[in-house]
Amino acid sequence: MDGAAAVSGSVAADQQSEMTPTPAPLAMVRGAPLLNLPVDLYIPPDALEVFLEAFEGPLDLLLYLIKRQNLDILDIPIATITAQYMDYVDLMTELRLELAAEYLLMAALLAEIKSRMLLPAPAASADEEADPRAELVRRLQDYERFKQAAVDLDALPRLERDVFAVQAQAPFEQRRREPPAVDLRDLLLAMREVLMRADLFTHHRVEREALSVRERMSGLLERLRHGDFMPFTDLLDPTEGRAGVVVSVLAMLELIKLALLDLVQSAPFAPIHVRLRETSQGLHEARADAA
Amino acid sequence: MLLKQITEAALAAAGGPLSLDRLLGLFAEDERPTRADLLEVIEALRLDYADRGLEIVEVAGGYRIQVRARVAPWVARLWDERPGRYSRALLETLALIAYRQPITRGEIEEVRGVAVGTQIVKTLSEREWIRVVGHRDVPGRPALYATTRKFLDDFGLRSLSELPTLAAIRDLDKDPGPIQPMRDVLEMSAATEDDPSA
Amino acid sequence: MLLKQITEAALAAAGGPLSLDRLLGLFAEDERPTRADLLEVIEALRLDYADRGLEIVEVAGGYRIQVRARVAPWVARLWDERPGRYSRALLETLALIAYRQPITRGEIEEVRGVAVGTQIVKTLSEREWIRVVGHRDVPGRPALYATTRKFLDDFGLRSLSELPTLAAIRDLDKDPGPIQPMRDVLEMSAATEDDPSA
Repeated sequence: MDGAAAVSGSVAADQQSEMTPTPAPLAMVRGAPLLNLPVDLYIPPDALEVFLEAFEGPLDLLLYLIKRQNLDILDIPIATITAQYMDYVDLMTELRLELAAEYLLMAALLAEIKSRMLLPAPAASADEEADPRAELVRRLQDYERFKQAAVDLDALPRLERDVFAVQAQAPFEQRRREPPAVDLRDLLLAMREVLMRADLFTHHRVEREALSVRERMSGLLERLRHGDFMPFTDLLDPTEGRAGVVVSVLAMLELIKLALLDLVQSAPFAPIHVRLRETSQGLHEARADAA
Repeated sequence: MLLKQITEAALAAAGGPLSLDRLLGLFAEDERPTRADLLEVIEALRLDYADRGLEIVEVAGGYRIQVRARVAPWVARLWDERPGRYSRALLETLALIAYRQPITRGEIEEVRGVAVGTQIVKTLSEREWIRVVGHRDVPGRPALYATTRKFLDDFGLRSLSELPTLAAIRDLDKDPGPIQPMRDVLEMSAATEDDPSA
Repeated sequence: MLLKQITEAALAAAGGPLSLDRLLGLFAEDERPTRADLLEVIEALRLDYADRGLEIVEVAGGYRIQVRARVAPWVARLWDERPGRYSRALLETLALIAYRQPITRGEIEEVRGVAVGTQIVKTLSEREWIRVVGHRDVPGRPALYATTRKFLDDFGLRSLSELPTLAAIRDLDKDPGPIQPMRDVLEMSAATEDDPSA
């Protein structure tokens, strides 16, 4: 029964209040309690917009739906919840709220769970893990605890908001300034930083020059047009740097995948040779394929 | 001896927490107190402060003199601007980093079920509450985030083990029994030990 | 009443002098003390502080809490102790000069991708780690920088050939381990141009 009745001494007063119950806030929206959220979706659109912005994602919305109805998270009536969830998603779409892909993904997941729940349970199965809701329940609980952790964290006394550190005027004597100490490792790490960044720059330049694999594929086909074997290494130009070589090799692999090239090696560790595959259906078509 | 006066003045002037080592470093070798002496002095100061508007607290970075909560509401009026409130998204992200560190952005998104905005990570980094402590050895080498000592200092914590306890997860297949604290908090200490910050 | 505690806490946390008016402004109208009350409280605090490492003084902007001259020499070491750090830009510049000397500022900028501040070159010269060894024979005749004997001394090197190879640097990670020294400085240029190990 009503918990308040047990606590209160005045039965009459309680019955009175039961006649006109004060609804508990359904949610806090920007600090203000949200009291009326009709279950049948009759919601003033403006209010809904504000309301929906208060959700931090599909898990948050689902949690809200569950909590609102005082449902046990371990025993979610999946069909009902799915229907309600879909109603909200529809509304969001209707109101042209930007609907993150995550919401749709969750809708699909709910639908899948629902359909699996409809299947007859395997006979004599004591395997609780088979509950199609298990994974969702775990995620909901995991999210819920961090949602709470965030609230707890925010409640901690925080420097500059609740806590103020003392800052007495310091002596303004001449402060000695020792030059900073540096050891060799600092210097080497700095050099490493430069090298790594230089690598990135090289990469950038490559991109700007549009050294695309496609382009290189065409180039290779052009060079191999005569149909003779060419040494693999001749097709790589070291002056292009690492990135250039990588693009060439990628282009070759791509052409091999398209069955346009043959790679031949006469013995282990012997030079590799490359040529156009004779059975390929002619350069013209091949290029169309590659493009 | 001026030990007590020096200690108080240094704590008051530092503008942030001071570790015992830092305090000991203020003294020339031949006049340096022992750690025990210093701790005794800090304890004596703490008692001196009992009835005052200030208090000495210990946080991760050491000892700090701060305004007592009782009078903080008045002192807060010194500053016109109230510090902005952080969004739920930011706080949830921070909570996940605090309890699950080291953690990648992808892992945070997995738990929260939504993308984590770049701005959030930037704000937390600029606040020096989080930092990149490495990269996960998977494709894309995503950054691993952890909280900093400044995070602990700013939230008045001596270590991560002082974070509020996380709620437990109940299993579908078991009766909802007594709630047990999760291991997460205990596992975290290792991540903070080697904090080289500041 | 908390008047004394609030006054002390406000003076201590303000980070600068507070006028009487500002102190009075901390109180709501119905609880606001008179100026006389406030002055009396400040005087009482001043007496409380008589034996301490801090003192309350009146300056142009009002009242402030400051470190007493008697203990200032110790407290000042708070800032001495804090070892400054060179910027990454400075270290990168120095590293490039060490490995690619003689080198012009323009060449350094080309590799680093950003301008090299005059201050950096000045600091490195003042520290006597680099010096001008000549000028490149191109328009503008830019200075060519090289490292000095003092650079070697300060970094514990007997000669430049003891600098690790660039390949070894790339594999550096945070944990200090043995660094393979270069056999020959001359190899450096080749290694940089087209590092096959990368």
